Amino acid sequence: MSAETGKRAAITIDFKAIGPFVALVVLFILGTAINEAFLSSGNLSNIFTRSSFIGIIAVGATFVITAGGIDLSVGSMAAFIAGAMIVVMNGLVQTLGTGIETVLIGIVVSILLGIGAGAVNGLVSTRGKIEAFIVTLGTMGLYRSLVTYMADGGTLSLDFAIRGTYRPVYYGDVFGIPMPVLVFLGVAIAGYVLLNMTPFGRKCFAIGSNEQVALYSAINVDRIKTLTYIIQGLCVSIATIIYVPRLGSASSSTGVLWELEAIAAVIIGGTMLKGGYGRIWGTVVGALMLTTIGNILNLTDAISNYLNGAVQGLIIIVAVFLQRGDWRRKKN
Amino acid sequence: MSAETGKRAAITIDFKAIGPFVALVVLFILGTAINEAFLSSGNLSNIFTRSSFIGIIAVGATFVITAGGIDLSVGSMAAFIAGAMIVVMNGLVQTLGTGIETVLIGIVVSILLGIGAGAVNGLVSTRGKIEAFIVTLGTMGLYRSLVTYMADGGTLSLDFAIRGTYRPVYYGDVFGIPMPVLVFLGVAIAGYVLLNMTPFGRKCFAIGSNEQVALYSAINVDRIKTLTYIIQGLCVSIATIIYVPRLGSASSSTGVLWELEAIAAVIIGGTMLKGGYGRIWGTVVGALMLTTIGNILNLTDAISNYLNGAVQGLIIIVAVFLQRGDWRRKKN
Amino acid sequence: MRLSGQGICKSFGPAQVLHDISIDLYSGEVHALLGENGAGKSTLVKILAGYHQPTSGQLQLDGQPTRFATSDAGEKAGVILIHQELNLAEQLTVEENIFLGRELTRGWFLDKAAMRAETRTLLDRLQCDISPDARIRDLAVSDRQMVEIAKALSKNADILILDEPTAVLTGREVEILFGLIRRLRTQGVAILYISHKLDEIKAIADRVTVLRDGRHVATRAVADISKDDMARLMVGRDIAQMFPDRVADATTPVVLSVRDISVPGRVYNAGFDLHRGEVLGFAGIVGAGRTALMEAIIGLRVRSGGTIARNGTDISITSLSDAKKYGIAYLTKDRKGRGLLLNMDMRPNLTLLALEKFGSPLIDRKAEEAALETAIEAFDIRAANRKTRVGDFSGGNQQKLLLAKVMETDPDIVIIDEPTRGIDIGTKSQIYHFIGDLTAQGKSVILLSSEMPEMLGLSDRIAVMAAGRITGILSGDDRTEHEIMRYATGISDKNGASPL
Amino acid sequence: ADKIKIGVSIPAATHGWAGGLNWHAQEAEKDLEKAYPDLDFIIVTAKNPTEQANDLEDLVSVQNIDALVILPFESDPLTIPVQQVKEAGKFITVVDRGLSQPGIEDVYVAGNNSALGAQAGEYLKKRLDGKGKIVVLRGLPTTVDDERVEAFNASIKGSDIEVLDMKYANWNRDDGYEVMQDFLSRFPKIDAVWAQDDDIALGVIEAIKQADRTDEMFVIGGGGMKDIIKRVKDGDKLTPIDVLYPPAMIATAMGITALKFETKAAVEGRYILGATTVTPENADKFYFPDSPY
Ligand SMILES: Nc1ncnc2c1ncn2[C@@H]1O[C@H](COP(=O)(O)OP(=O)(O)OP(=O)(O)O)[C@@H](O)[C@H]1O
Ligand SMILES: Nc1ncnc2c1ncn2[C@@H]1O[C@H](COP(=O)(O)OP(=O)(O)OP(=O)(O)O)[C@@H](O)[C@H]1O
Ligand SMILES: [Mg+2]
Ligand SMILES: [Mg+2]
Repeated sequence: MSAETGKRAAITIDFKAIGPFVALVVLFILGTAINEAFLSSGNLSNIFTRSSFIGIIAVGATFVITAGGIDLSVGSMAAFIAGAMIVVMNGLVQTLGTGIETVLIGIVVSILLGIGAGAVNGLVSTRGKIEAFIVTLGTMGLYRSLVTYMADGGTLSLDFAIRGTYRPVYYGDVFGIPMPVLVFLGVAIAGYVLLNMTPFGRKCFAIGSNEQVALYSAINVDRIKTLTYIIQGLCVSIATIIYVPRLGSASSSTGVLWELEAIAAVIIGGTMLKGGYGRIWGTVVGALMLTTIGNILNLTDAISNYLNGAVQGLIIIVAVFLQRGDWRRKKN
Repeated sequence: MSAETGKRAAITIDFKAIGPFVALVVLFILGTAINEAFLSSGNLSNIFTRSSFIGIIAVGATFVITAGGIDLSVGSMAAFIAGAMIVVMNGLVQTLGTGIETVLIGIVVSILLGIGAGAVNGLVSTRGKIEAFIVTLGTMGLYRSLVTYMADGGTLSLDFAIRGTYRPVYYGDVFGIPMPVLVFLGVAIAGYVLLNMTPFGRKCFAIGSNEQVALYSAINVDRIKTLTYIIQGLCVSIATIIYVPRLGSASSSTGVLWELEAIAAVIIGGTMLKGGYGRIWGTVVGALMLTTIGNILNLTDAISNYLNGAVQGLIIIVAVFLQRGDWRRKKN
Repeated sequence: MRLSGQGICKSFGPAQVLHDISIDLYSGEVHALLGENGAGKSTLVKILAGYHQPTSGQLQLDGQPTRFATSDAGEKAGVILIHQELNLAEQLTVEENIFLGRELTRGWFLDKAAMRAETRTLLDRLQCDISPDARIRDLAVSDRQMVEIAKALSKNADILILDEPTAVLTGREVEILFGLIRRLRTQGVAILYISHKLDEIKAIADRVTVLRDGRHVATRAVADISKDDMARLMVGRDIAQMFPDRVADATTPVVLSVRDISVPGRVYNAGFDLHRGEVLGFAGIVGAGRTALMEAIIGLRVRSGGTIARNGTDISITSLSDAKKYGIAYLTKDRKGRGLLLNMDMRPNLTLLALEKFGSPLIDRKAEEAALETAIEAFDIRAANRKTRVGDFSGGNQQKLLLAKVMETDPDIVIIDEPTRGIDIGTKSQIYHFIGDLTAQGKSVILLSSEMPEMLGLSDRIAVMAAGRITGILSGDDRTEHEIMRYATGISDKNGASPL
Repeated sequence: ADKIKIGVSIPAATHGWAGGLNWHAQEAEKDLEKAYPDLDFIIVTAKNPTEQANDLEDLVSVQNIDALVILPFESDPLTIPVQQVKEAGKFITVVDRGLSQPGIEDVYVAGNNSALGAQAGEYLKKRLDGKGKIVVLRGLPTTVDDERVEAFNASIKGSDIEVLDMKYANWNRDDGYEVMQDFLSRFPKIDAVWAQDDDIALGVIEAIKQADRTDEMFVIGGGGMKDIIKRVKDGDKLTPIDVLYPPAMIATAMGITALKFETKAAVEGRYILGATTVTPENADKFYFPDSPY
């Protein structure tokens, strides 16, 4: 069996790398076939903009998963950070006014909270030697409770006075490219560089692939792992920064199940759930695929709404199957 | 550091084995301290009965996870099976009447569906060589859609005529032990025997520990893995059989997040998420712990309901930390 | 003739590693297979046992053409292979591994008592006292190898193939194994034996086949061929001198001074001095605590008490990166579990320990490639392809890559644990000379080895450990096998009371 | 003396309306406990019907309540569990969603989901003169959503109002926004949106604004969230009306239940809260700026 793999390594690897792109193209063709409006620039811009949230979070998740961890708390963390940002900015409107400073302080708060929340996940799991699954399941409940508590069970709304100032962060564009897409691109490129071109990224691969070897290679395993959770937290905070100006609110229903979507994007993109191998571009495509599937389902009424979930599930399975390229073997 | 493990193997392993029990006892003491009624036989019976659902499902999950897999679809699968059972039994009431036969046929349908759904998960992931995470994420959407579809977006309700016949399966007891608890105990014992005392169980361990070695030991890896998913399906169907008479209905919100609870019970119990090591008794205790935490939160209204999730999360982390026994090291 | 391969060829992708090889195994004969690292020995035996399919050529069993579609088919036909690479499930116990896939049952249930008893018997036959309930991951490598052998024994082989079984075994264990092989030979089992140790081949084999670069070079009766001839056939040239000429100079300054270090349960109050340009050997029976001591020194293991001084000043080392900072590097003896990332190719493995050298903030790929080029050259690493996973390398080439990895940090003090495990004789000599060159450059080497010749041939002084204590440090003419054994077994102890 | 314990079981604050419900329940607890010192309200929240059934058991077995106020997650699955509380001899007040079997509850404070759908439909018909193209955003696939949509469909039946498509937006703002974005890409002409819920409506409004099509259509939500009421009050053309479905009904129910123990009067029967249409004229009455909903 390994012989087989060895033998066709050259071809298979190439195909594996472009696999997700192929699957995405197939989805785009499907979308166009279902409704011409799919290819309208407005719709495409929607798809890319929407993918940004999950995409940015998933870039962070790629680090965590590559280094052999998992983070279930990202959705709650996003809700919590969004809530805290709103509270802080609403407070500042009174004193600082509705200028750019208020927004900037909000952003700084968001980043600090993201880093802090990530550090909590990382430190508790590494120092406490508790499975990341359990720790982040716990903090998932924790962060969500905190936002519910802050919002008194309801919704925290950004002061309308400040919305105008903050609005361009989501609704603005540069040369016609929406801001969120630009940020997503920036995060993806930064993530790519960090994961593939720096010692840090190399160490993530090493830890995910064999912790003992990493330890014997003078890698501070706990530190690197904690850093991956901090990067995850930072990514969540960036995603939140572009999320808040969109609807200007946060509640206990914000970000529900984002963790599942983020992890799914990562895995669809070809990163291994067991760690040791990660691929940022795959993750980006994975996030785009998930959004596109949702979009396509909204563009047709051929399918009973009740069956959306089924179609979504089947498309994900088939897309991943196609991109793995294993079906090509059968031919020989 | 590894020497530490080697050296103190005897003590550590013992502590690890009793760890979950210790954590459970601590929880019980906490419960009693908060409210004396905690120890009332009614309350204890409630806790045990409730743990049965998740517990039975988690026993199945122990097999899947031990063999290195994961099943995210169990919650939806439960909803789907419950829905199908209800539809079948309601139909039969017309022809067969409200006798025991109708219930029996419902149960048979449930078991067949459970086995079938498990087989789908297992076969698609092994034959299709697709990560179990993706496959079961897909079928999670699929099964949930199916129940929504069957219920036409609403709720499927068991015919009140048949409820009386079916009722004892949940509400009945033998020598004062509620039926669900008996069934749970039966499933746990069967699971324990299967996992620890048969060649099949040993193969699960081997596959989770090192698939290559298992393959070289003439183990049919795909078959064993598929079987673990089938066992998982069977467990879901058993849990559903005792669930249906309780609430007598199924809708698209039935069983939401049960997968997370089941996996959490398994991991809390000491089974390794990466596979290769599983412990049925740990899983049973894990399920009991999760239920007990929920129950304790209902014992007092000192804590804002909004913070339930936070308290729950913290207790889970602390309980797992305590039971791991790593804190004992610090002493030396 | 029991089993034979006729005209076997094998390619992995574009790389052909076996060219038209034929080999015959007879009942009651021990046939040795010899060749450099990467010559294709392991690949050939994997084909004979059904783990790989030949690209062309065929197998014959008792003269009948046959095909083993899987290793299972091979085993059913009585062909049992003990892998060079340990092939055990780490989280399972000894007993579970031995009976994996063919558990004894009573009815539907496992017959644990029977399996445990059987395991005990098997281990006893190997005079191995590990517990059937021990988990593999808690065992030392040599014990794991004994489990591997026990597992093969339990399968009642007609044709037994052993791929470098002695690379990780101690002298005593080798003796036990040889006794066993001789007994099996008289029982009519056909045995194929791979080793880089020519003494062993002389001692145990009847015939020897030599491979070079995937080609059959010769098959001879062992009685008719000298060790030198074997080495020559294998390497294709004369091996000039095994060990480098070195002049010990005991007056150089002390670069590392260790005092009073203990590791709870494994090492007690160990201390020694290491001089500049010196090779300090550490001898002892496996499990004596040499590895534990070194791991404690370099910060990989919690130690209690003691001091470490570098060039006369006390230093504190709490992690491997501290050790690295002080110019100390360590080469582990567990190359698969702790040395190399098996699922990756050579480049990331080579540079992992010295990553900061290859650029910051970004890794300089060109520099990495250049380093790889140099390392391949310097350590004679032979891989079919740059992109081959390290896990698919031949064992010896893995070892060379590991050595190259450690040397990337350019250390002043190198602690080398079993450096030539699985290395062919030609390369061994290269490594010895390499160590010689290091000391000539003023670097110091601590050599942990279970191979007596290399211990004696390389070390200036030899520290001997027994049961966690350094029982003596031998220098000059005291460095004899006999003396080492006296200290290693605890008969002599210069450093105080008997440890026992 | 021991206090009289009244258990209150409601869905957890997982979306806007339920958040309002929680807030009102807690406010009512404070007020009523102050007004009647011998009463102790115990509020428990559940994330799904199973959990709610568990809560009921706990209220009986460990809290030993005297009365239960419940807003069932769903009618069918909670019928038997509530019946058991009843059999344990407790006073039962059911809020909003009726149980599947009659005669279990002592008091029924009914919301009226059908009315919510019907009123929205009636308004649409009138406003659009009986013809036009609309889109509908539904909640989650549950009975509540079903009842609303069925009544809505019934009320526009026979008119020339064409429902272009209906999609689930899960009573969630983000989903409302995304689904509406896709409706907007798909349909060049939309006259009105029935969002059914104010959370969804807020997402829909942002999507319409982004597409710059605010003059083309209007949006009808439901529930009575303060943000929407404010817009109605301010005469926003996008949100001409809102249909009330006040989460404060839990407070009403708690109050009625308290009376059972505080007065000698017989407290029982059905209290039906209609779905009021909020217009710019009457919006003031329904605007609570301090409520989180
Ligand atoms: N699965 C594989 N894929 C690609 N190349 C392989 C694979 N297995 C072995 N090779 C290559 O085949 C060659 C022969 O390897 P083999 O393991 O047979 O050598 P060997 O003679 O056993 O060496 P050693 O003495 O070091 O164990 C090596 O170059 C190795 O890299
Ligand atoms: N029982 C054990 N439990 C855990 N780890 C072990 C055990 N035995 C060995 N090891 C690990 O394997 C490595 C080498 O073990 P080994 O027993 O060979 O070392 P040692 O006791 O120092 O003996 P030696 O003198 O042969 O080096 C060590 O790093 C140690 O951590
Ligand atoms: Mg080899
Ligand atoms: Mg109270």
